[in-house]
Amino acid sequence: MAQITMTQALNLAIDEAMADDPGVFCLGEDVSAKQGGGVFKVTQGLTEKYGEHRIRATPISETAIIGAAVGAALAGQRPIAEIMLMNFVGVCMDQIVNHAAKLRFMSGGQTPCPIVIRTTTGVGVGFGGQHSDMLEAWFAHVAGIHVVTPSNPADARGLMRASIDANDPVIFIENILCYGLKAEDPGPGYRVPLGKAAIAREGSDISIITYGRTVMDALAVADDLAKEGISVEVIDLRTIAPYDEATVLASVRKTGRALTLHEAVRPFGTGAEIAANIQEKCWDSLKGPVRRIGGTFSAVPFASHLEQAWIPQKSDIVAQIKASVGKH
Amino acid sequence: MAQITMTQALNLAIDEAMADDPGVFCLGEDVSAKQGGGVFKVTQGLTEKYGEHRIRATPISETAIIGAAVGAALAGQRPIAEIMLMNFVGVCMDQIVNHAAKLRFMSGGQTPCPIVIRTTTGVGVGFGGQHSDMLEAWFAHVAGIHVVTPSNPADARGLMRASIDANDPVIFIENILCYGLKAEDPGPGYRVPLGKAAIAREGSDISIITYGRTVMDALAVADDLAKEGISVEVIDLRTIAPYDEATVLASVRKTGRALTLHEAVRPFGTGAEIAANIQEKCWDSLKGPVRRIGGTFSAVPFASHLEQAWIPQKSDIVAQIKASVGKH
Amino acid sequence: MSQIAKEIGRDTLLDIYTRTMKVNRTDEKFRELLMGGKVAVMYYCVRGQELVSAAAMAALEKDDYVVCTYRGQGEQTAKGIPMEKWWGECLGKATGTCKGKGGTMHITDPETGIMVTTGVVGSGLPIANGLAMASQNNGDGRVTLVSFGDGAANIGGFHEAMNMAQLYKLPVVFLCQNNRYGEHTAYADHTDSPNIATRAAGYGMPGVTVDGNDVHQIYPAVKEAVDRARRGEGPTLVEAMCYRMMGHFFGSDFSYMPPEHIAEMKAEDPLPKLRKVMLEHQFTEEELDAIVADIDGQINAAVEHALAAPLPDVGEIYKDVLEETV
Amino acid sequence: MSQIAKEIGRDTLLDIYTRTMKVNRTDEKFRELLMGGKVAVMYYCVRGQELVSAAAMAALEKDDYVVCTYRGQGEQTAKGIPMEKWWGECLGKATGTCKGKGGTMHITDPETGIMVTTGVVGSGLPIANGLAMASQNNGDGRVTLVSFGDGAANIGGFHEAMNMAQLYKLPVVFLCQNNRYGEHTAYADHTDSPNIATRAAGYGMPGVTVDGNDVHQIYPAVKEAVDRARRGEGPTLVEAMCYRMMGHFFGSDFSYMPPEHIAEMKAEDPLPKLRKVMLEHQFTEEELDAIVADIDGQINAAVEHALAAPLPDVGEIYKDVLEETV
Ligand SMILES: Cc1ncc(C[n+]2csc(CCOP(=O)(O)OP(=O)(O)O)c2C)c(N)n1
Ligand SMILES: Cc1ncc(C[n+]2csc(CCOP(=O)(O)OP(=O)(O)O)c2C)c(N)n1
Ligand SMILES: [Mg+2]
Ligand SMILES: [Mg+2]
Repeated sequence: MAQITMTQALNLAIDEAMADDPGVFCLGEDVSAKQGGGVFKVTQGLTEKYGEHRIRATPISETAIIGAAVGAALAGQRPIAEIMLMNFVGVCMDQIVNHAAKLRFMSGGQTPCPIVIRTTTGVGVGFGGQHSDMLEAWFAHVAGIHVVTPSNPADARGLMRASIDANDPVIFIENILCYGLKAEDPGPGYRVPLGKAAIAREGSDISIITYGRTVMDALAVADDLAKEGISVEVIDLRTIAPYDEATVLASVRKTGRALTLHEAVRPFGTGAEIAANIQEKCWDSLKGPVRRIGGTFSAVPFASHLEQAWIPQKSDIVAQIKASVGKH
Repeated sequence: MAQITMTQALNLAIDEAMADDPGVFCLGEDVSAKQGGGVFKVTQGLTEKYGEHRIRATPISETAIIGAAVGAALAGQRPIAEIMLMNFVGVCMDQIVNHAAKLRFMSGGQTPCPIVIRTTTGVGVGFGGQHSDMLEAWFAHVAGIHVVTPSNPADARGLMRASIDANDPVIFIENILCYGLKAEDPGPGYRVPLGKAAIAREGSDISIITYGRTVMDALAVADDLAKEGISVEVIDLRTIAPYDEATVLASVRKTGRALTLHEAVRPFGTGAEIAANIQEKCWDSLKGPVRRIGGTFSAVPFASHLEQAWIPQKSDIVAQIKASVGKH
Repeated sequence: MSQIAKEIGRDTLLDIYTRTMKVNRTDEKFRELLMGGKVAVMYYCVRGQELVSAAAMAALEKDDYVVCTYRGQGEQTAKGIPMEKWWGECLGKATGTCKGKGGTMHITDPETGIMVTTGVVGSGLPIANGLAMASQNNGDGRVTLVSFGDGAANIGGFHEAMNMAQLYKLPVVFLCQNNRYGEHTAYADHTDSPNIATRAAGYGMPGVTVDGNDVHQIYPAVKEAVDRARRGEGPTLVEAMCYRMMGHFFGSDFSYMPPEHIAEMKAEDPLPKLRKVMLEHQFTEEELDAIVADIDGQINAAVEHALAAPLPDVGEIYKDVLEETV
Repeated sequence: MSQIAKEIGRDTLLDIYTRTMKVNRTDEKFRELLMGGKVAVMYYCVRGQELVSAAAMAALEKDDYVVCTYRGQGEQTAKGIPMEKWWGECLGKATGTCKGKGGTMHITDPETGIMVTTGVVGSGLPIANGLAMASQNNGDGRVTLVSFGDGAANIGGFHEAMNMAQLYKLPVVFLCQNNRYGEHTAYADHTDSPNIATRAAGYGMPGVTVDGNDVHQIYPAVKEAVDRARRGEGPTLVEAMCYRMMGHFFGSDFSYMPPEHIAEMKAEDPLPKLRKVMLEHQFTEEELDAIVADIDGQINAAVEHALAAPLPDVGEIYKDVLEETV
């Protein structure tokens, strides 16, 4: 099987969906051929195949972008809207939260709003305070929307396809640092159902619940700790919200210990919900409190060594696991 | 001492701050005398005293409102900006989160941003899906901003004054249903420090951690349960973030049981952070899992009985407490 | 009578008159119910703006899309939402367009093309573009009309939507109902713009300001904008000057409206003006009254139906959040 | 030479020339460092736009406020941020304006009036209004200038800020650097507006489009706008036509820029044009070269200083989040 990058995986999923359904179209800044197919090249080559009406390069107008996606969805189409970097949702939260997420409910079910909002972000690229935030917790707190993020190319392909299929809005978060990852192409038609986590690695001493880029960190730490006789189970949520509670709870009931891990800042982050839910539902199985790791509670700093220090550290993951399993 | 409503309490605090400091000014839709002093009358009478430059009625332009507040704060003033209803932060999150909250950090401490963003919301008024949300969790997840909400007139006066004093941005949430509450006026110069919770009622069996309108529900339930021999401690956070961890943890260490309660939807709500933190820090004192109550995970419905059913129910608070303390 | 006037045929005039009175009688009925305490819900009166909505809806085809605001009763009833469903929704009943979950500020009825009613000022314009974009993409020939207020013209979404619509030549009509107030704020206190239509030029879009109380101005202006959109020539901004003759919502204070302004409004009331036009066009008093009587009958029946209708099941708060995949 | 030209005195010309070359030499130096791999940070080149920034900063007083964007090197250095601090920040050092925490996209230096450098397109305009509002409130006589791109003119914040500034007659100057591109998107692909300045009329504000490569057009236009603002007559939108002669940021692809466009840009390069003007005003080649040599010396020293400067302490990630109240 061919190897593909995450960028290619996303491109293939979108291409396939556009070929299958004439109602699927893309819009966003710089997405068309004239601009080189998007600043991260995810939509490269699609204008040539599907024309400028289906790959619409937009002005810098995020409210108009999401609004247009919402309207087109109400009329039965399946728009894929791009918000170039996640922080820019700040200018269009109204369209996403008050409209896309609520129109099915407020209309009594008459107007579902099947849109995919692709966006990218990530700490470690040197983009500084206004271009690096992980804001998934905001959307997870909103009813009526799925929050999805892939950690690898195969999932990227499968989750994107499933997100386009979905009959509700999806926030699809791509981590800039994952675009270049390479892995085997799962092939045409591949889908990863929304709301299903993956057990990225089985283990018996503790469950790490994570998603996106930090899945790699968790796996690396699990490898290292295996040598020390600590068996770490790594759960890649893939869908952050509504998340796969069954898989998470089953894992924790098995291991008796849990650690949540994400790049987003820790306070009031998604790890809080997962930890709160685990302690409530797995109280009797837990051997100790659920622990949480997240980014530093500040804006992302510019200087490279500060930015690196800001990110959740592998050494901290190791320390938390050891503290939890009682081996220091 | 005179009785005042929460509306009057807020008005008095603002009036006092404006009298003391010529740099304090208000801006927002309909806030000036020409419009009757705000749709909820909080700024009534102030234009007459301080003039139209210090009580600026604005166009319907929330981004421009918050942006203007940010700029004025950078120039050394202390703006109080009003976002008429909390859902409308959806159009101006960028100014609040990417700018107001970050400019101190990103400038290396050179430009603090002392603004108060007043906003109101609340379920139970019949305003429907786009005018009733409690979105405090979004702001609590952002570094560089205080999130404050009063549950009664005295705190409203004291918290507002302290918020205007603060050298950082504050989101000040007023619950529509609390405007009419009456209580003794704490008098001029009264301040309630940010970051300090109140023990609204002492108890020994369980701690309810709550804020805003649901403090009243918690107190009512505590009254009822006292008759059944269950002693409930009610903590009114007052500052939702960064919150008074010391008071919360001390209470739970004493009671051994905790319940978080808020009107905002439960998943990924502020109760999750508090619950996650409690189980981590009070593991050995806890007699059972921390429980959480929040609004229904949907948009707020219109029909009055649906809206009432959507809100956290007192019967549910009672049931959760009884389940927790083991008395059914 | 103006030049354009001759172009409105009798059938169209009758259509506009009927729709106008439907809007007006619905408004009167709603206020009567609220005043009598029979009903206690938020309602945004449309007294003074009936003709604008009616003429605009008359200029559309049945399949065309509409996006409106909390003050959307005019568009909603004039476009043709069945009255029972409309009243049902406003009264929070299971028989409402949205099963009582949307309410007065959020009426949706795709069957009659009322696609979104938004409560967030200015949020309808970007969504209207999307509906129009779908039509442009799939060639269905539909036009989308979005109605909004003068106050909404100051919010970012207005600007972004106008620019995008013109860039793509979307089949959309932007109808600004300039009723001189945004909530409690008078026009001159929210902008220095000479008028809203002037802004269109900044996007390369045609813009026109017309008297929304004069059927001979408002109907042809919207009709031409709709036709232009349908011909694929792109969007138009139509600004209809009118008056909000009541407070912002039913029961709200309107002491901030100066008496001169109220006098000015009364002199320009669209209803007597329209009646005069109808009489000039050889409609009789009797015919016109009969139309109103018929509408009143329909409204009364619909209100009765809605009042008697069942409440939505409490379980509805858990439904329609995400697709139920069973 | 145009009429206006006579109004620019020799001192002012010299000032503008010096600022222009400071911007240009800083840009060249940055590219040299990046090209050589000595430094690896995001940098948004300003080649082609030097004169616009320099002339605008020359039109301001020292105490005036400036708000700019990630592509703000021109405003920042021309306004007078000490070079060591500027380079220190860009290189992420403790000696930088923001202790290395802001970086190239977020330079703040209140001492020289650089109040905010934003990375979010269009977000600077509303903030500029606030600075100007403070000046209006406290009567300090300052003017605020905000610089932004053509692409930024399509975002909601632009619109809201323009309307509010005019409504309150704020002492603010909106400087649109129309460099024909927003990231990879050419002007004609992001708007149908004939030009950006046209939009001012929709707010009742004066707006003017000038050649940003011609000192005789750009300087008087900004100067008049600044003077007007200082006189309390309100805001002006000045659109400076110019070219972004490099990709969006250093190292980014610019294959989407057509060759005709590149040829057109080269013919309009502001630097040879300005040099010609200087020579016409009896400045000698030697004088002009000496200025550049002096600037180069300063820049080299500043770069050396910054390269040798210490990194910020890792503990900085916990500082300046909220006021430390000990
Ligand atoms: C973004 C936003 N800001 C504020 C409000 C509160 N609000 C509701 S209606 C209204 C006035 C709108 O005026 P206009 O657009 O002229 O419409 P009209 O009510 O006159 O029909 C305001 C400020 C809102 N709903 N949305
Ligand atoms: C709200 C927002 N959307 C998108 C971006 C990504 N982005 C950064 S610069 C840029 C182009 C801006 O173009 P223009 O305003 O013309 O300024 P220029 O870069 O040409 O100076 C874009 C789209 C952003 N920073 N902010
Ligand atoms: Mg209005
Ligand atoms: Mg540009």
